[in-house]
Amino acid sequence: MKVVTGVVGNDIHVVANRLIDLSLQARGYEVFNLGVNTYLEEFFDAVVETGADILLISSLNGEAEGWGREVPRLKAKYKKLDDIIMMIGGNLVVGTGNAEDIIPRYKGYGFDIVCHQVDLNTGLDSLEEMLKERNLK
Amino acid sequence: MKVVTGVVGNDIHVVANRLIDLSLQARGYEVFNLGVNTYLEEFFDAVVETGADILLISSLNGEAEGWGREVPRLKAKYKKLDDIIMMIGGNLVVGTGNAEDIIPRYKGYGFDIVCHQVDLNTGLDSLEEMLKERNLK
Amino acid sequence: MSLLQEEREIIVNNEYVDNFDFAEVKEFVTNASKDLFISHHFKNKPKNKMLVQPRGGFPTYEKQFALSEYFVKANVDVLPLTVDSNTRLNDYATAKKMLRLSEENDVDMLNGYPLVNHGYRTTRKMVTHFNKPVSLRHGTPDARLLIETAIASGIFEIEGGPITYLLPYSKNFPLDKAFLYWKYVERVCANYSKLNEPINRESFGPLTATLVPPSITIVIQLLEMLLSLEEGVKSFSVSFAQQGSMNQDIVTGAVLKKLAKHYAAEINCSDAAINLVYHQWMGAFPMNKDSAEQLINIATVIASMVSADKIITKTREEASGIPTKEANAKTVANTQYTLGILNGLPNVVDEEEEEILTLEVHAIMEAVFNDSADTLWRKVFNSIKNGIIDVPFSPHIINHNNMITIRDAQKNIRIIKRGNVPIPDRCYAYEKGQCDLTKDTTSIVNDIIHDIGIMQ
Amino acid sequence: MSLLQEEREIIVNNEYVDNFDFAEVKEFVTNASKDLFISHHFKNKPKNKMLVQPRGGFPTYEKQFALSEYFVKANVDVLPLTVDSNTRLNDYATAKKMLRLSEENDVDMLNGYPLVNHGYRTTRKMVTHFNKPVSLRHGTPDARLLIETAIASGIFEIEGGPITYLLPYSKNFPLDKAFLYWKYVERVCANYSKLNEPINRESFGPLTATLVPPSITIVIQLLEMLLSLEEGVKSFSVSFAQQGSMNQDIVTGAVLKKLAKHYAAEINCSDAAINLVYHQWMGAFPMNKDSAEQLINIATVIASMVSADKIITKTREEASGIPTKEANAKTVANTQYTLGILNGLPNVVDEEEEEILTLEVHAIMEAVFNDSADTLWRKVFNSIKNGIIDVPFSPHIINHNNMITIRDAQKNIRIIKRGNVPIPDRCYAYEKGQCDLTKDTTSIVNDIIHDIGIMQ
Ligand code: B12
Ligand code: B12
Repeated sequence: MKVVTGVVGNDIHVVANRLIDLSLQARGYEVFNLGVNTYLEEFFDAVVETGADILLISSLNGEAEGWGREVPRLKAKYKKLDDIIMMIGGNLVVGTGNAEDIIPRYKGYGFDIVCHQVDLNTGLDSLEEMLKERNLK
Repeated sequence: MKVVTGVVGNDIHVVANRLIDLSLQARGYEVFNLGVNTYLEEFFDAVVETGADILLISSLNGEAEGWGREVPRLKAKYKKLDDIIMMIGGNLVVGTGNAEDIIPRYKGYGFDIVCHQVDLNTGLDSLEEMLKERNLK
Repeated sequence: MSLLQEEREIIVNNEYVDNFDFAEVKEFVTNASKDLFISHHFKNKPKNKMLVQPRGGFPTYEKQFALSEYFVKANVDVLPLTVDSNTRLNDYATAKKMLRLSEENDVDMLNGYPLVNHGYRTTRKMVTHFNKPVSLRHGTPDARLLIETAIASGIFEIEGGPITYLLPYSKNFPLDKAFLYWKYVERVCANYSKLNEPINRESFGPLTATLVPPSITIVIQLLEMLLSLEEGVKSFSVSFAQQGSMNQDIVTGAVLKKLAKHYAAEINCSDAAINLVYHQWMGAFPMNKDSAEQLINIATVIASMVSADKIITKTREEASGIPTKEANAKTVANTQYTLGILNGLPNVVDEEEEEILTLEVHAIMEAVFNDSADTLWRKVFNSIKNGIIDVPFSPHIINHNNMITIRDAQKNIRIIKRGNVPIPDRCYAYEKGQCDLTKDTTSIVNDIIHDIGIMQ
Repeated sequence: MSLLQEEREIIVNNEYVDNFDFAEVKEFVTNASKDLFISHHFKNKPKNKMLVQPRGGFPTYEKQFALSEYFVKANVDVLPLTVDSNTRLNDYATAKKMLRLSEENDVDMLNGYPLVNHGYRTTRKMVTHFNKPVSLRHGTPDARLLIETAIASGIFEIEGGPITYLLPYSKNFPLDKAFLYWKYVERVCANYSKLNEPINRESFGPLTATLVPPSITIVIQLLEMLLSLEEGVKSFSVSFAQQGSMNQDIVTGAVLKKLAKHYAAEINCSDAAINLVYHQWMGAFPMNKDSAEQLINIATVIASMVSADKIITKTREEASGIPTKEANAKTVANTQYTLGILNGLPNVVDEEEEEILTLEVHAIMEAVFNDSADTLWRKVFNSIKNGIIDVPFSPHIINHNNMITIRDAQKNIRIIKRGNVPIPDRCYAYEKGQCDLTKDTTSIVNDIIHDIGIMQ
């Protein structure tokens, strides 16, 4: 199963990104890691190019909200992105927010799995569950 | 002007007591310091014996409440204690209390000035004020 | 019937006391869980793991139980049981009355747990329930009944001693009696120590927590240790509290550890385990609770630099009153976290300061040993009486109060008037040399007041 | 028209920028209050007083003003102005949009203060109002416009440098350009320094805050210092962040201070003032806010052991997000209190570790100087390109990422794979000798993950 991953926007926090790469590989995924400082278009382009099943976006520095709002408009421009599983995680607001407000908002932007300040492994476990539910694994 | 002072009950916190002794003397009082671990009867006996004008009791370790309740009953047994100025200070409850509750309670026990966690000098300033009000100084 | 047995019967024959079943108590101690013995933990803990012990005592059983529960959740190593100030002065009648008031009105009328009034049968339920070592903190000159009750309850660490629980804690309790009463305590501890793991005795190094110089602290620690080992105690903790200068604390810890070993060997007691305990700042605390937390945290750092085996904690509420269980548990969790992240501590040695302090201690110890009395306790008694040992700010009438100390620029406590304490001339000159003594008396008195409040 | 002037005109000719009145700016700097210059405070502060500076930036003027007000109440020494991540990457369009959203909706859509969009006329009002030195924190490879705006605003300390604000802060910004852009910054700072007190430049020692070994940190500090002094800067701060081992921090501070003096003298710049700055832990923080406070406090203790001239603080909310002004001001008050009660700090020297570290730094510096290029910046550029300088966890594509570090038992950061970095064999053997390298690769990877999270 193919995953495109990276850190969105002008965000250069790379440590989690390196660990995500390692963890996804350890779980048997084929990983296309765009690294930090990746714009939304680059993510969608990479998904189309690689034919990935999953798009896993990180955001740590608080930019997520600004980019999240762009997702619906931009995603609509791409054909064939409807079946992709979209996941976002890290620190999804500026300042302190709580998951109850954040999760529905990001689901509204088109994300299937939203992990605000959730540990990586817990997040990847819920990805596996969703894959099972959808009979993809 | 004569002051009897000391620390009430089974309380052995002596540091403030030493400083009170020094401060009262510096302010020109004649001081009879009974020290720590002094029972109520000893205080009243000393006031009678020395003909003191002021009784200044300290309590630090939280015993004050228990002893305070005994004051009205005991004081009644002594004649000629009606004109004395009674003052209590230090840490007047077990745990954390607030002055609004504490002051009226101790006034009810017969104290004229009640200083819960009030700095020594501030406390002694209010003593001087009361002395002036009562034209004793 | 042995002397000890006779004394015991008089002690327990007290209207406020449980009927003691000593056979059952012996049985209980013999079979008690090793986990209840702090001596067992000292022996088996990883080398650098410092045991964390808070302070705390509430009047009612329910509140004390709840406090312990909080501590356990916060990952405590040693549970405290702090006794109220009436019990400390054997005033069980007042303690009983205040306990009743506390139970009836849901307001605390006692500043600790009245152990004698609760009795050992009740208290043991709590101790065995948590199965953690419990340390008894009191401050009682005549602790004979208290200690019988404590050990019968499963409390296998006893703090105090005839000097450290008298000079800071009493105005006029007779000192000679205190020595005899504590001799009883040592023997009881030594006897019970034969049944299972040793009962640990701990001296109370903080004393008045007010400008006590390290030489006096160490001498008293050593003497109480000797008095205890003499009676057969096999596990003993010397202790001291944060003094205000990191370097002075490190020096004090090093000298105390070194000399404890030395003097234990002198009386052929090298087989006893000697532990080092550090108390977070015991003097006047800042009212600001955030500041209090900084102070507490720094104390933990210093304890690590000192390589203490156990640390005894304070709370952010110290200045305001008996702390809530929440505040108390919070300190435990914070201290454990801090110990976990403190790494790469340098090994600090200050040879000059160590030498001066060692000379001072040896000189005072020698003066004590040179007293003409026949037994050690009488020598110590005489030495206090004639001011060879003098504890600043002791409320006790026997104490000379002739030694005067102030802080130097580094906040080290320095002796500027030695009184009758035989501080060697060279050391005395060194101590005074660190301070500005050109000031007049009034400003020196103001400095002392300021020095008491340095952490505020 | 000089080259600098020409470049300047291109830079300020930008649709998002205030119209610059350079004559007025010159006038302003010339007559500015000495209090605004941190260089003035470094010169005149009492010897052991460490300046306390928090971090903090909010999108709107009002919130930034309120934050500064809180800091001043908490007794701050140096105010921060942290710039948002869009401005850092010169994306003023996005910054403008998000600033508008933040102003309209009362929710922060930026992680810092968009200085260029606010402009110098507005910002100067705030800076002169508080009359405290302000430090600009950004992370911008091309900071030319930003620095012009900052100095015109009265911000007389500029953090960063071509290496420290590039390798941790950018993926693919061209490194050679960064050197040239920063050369511009240095010159502007040097020029303005002639008018009044010097503008202070500060390098950003923490880098990626993730397992960077001290040798790499120090080399980069020294090189940025040299690049800055070369251009005429007269006040410079080298810096580093808490590394996880107290001893390693003390050694790092000592070697950094010693070698900064040494290399400044080598280029005849001994007249420049060199200061040492310590950052409280910059790596992954614990989520538990009480734990975070312990970590912060310990950092302050270590900063004192290191004798830093300034400390830059974190908050209890670090792991959760941009801190509130309350939390941020609380750290300042706590840090000031802690500095006040920290006394009698021992003077620690670890000769062996200092020697190893000094050898490593000299070896890397020599390799840089031996590069055949003609100017220092080109030598440094080549050295990064060929991996003589290699920063663990840099996101930048030019960085080799071949050096691997882990922590030893004392939590010192040790180099176990040197890549192209010319760590001398003897030092390399020493570093590896501290670690357990018998483990398999998977457990070493797990160790590294654990080592990143040691404070959690
Ligand atoms: C180290 C660090 C830096 C380093 C980064 C070096 C580098 N290139 O990587 C430096 C010092 C350079 C830096 C710079 C900045 N930083 Co920074 N940084 C941190 C810090 C301290 C640790 C981050 C880290 O490495 N953690 C370790 C890794 C392993 O954990 P993690 O990143 O949290 O990721 C975990 C989870 O989130 C999860 N995860 C991540 N992605 C995903 C995705 C999915 C799907 C799932 C399931 C899970 C998941 O997996 C990880 C393991 O569990 C954090 C605070 C903290 N967390 O303690 C601030 C922090 C992230 N930084 C922050 C900011 C704002 C910045 C700056 C803008 C400066 C500023 N204004 O303060 C600049 C960024 C510039 C830019 N262009 O982005 C803020 C973000 C604020 C917010 N969201 O409200 C934080 C929270 C600090 C703060 N409280 O202000 N930073
Ligand atoms: C040092 C100390 C000790 C030393 C005392 C040595 C000695 N012999 O003096 C030792 C370690 C022996 C000790 C023992 C105990 N202590 Co104690 N001790 C303290 C401590 C840390 C400092 C006290 C001090 O010296 N302060 C310096 C002096 C100068 O300040 P002060 O006493 O606060 O007095 C100031 C004011 O109150 C005022 N003041 C005092 N009296 C008066 C009177 C008037 C009229 C006025 C105007 C002002 C005034 O003047 C002073 C200067 O401003 C305090 C906590 C704190 N405050 O930080 C606890 C504290 C007072 N102790 C306390 C307790 C309970 C005990 C113990 C019972 C043990 C226990 N259960 O924890 C035993 C007491 C045994 C007994 N029989 O009393 C509690 C009291 C709790 C409460 N009220 O709720 C405190 C608050 C600690 C706590 N948070 O639990 N203690």
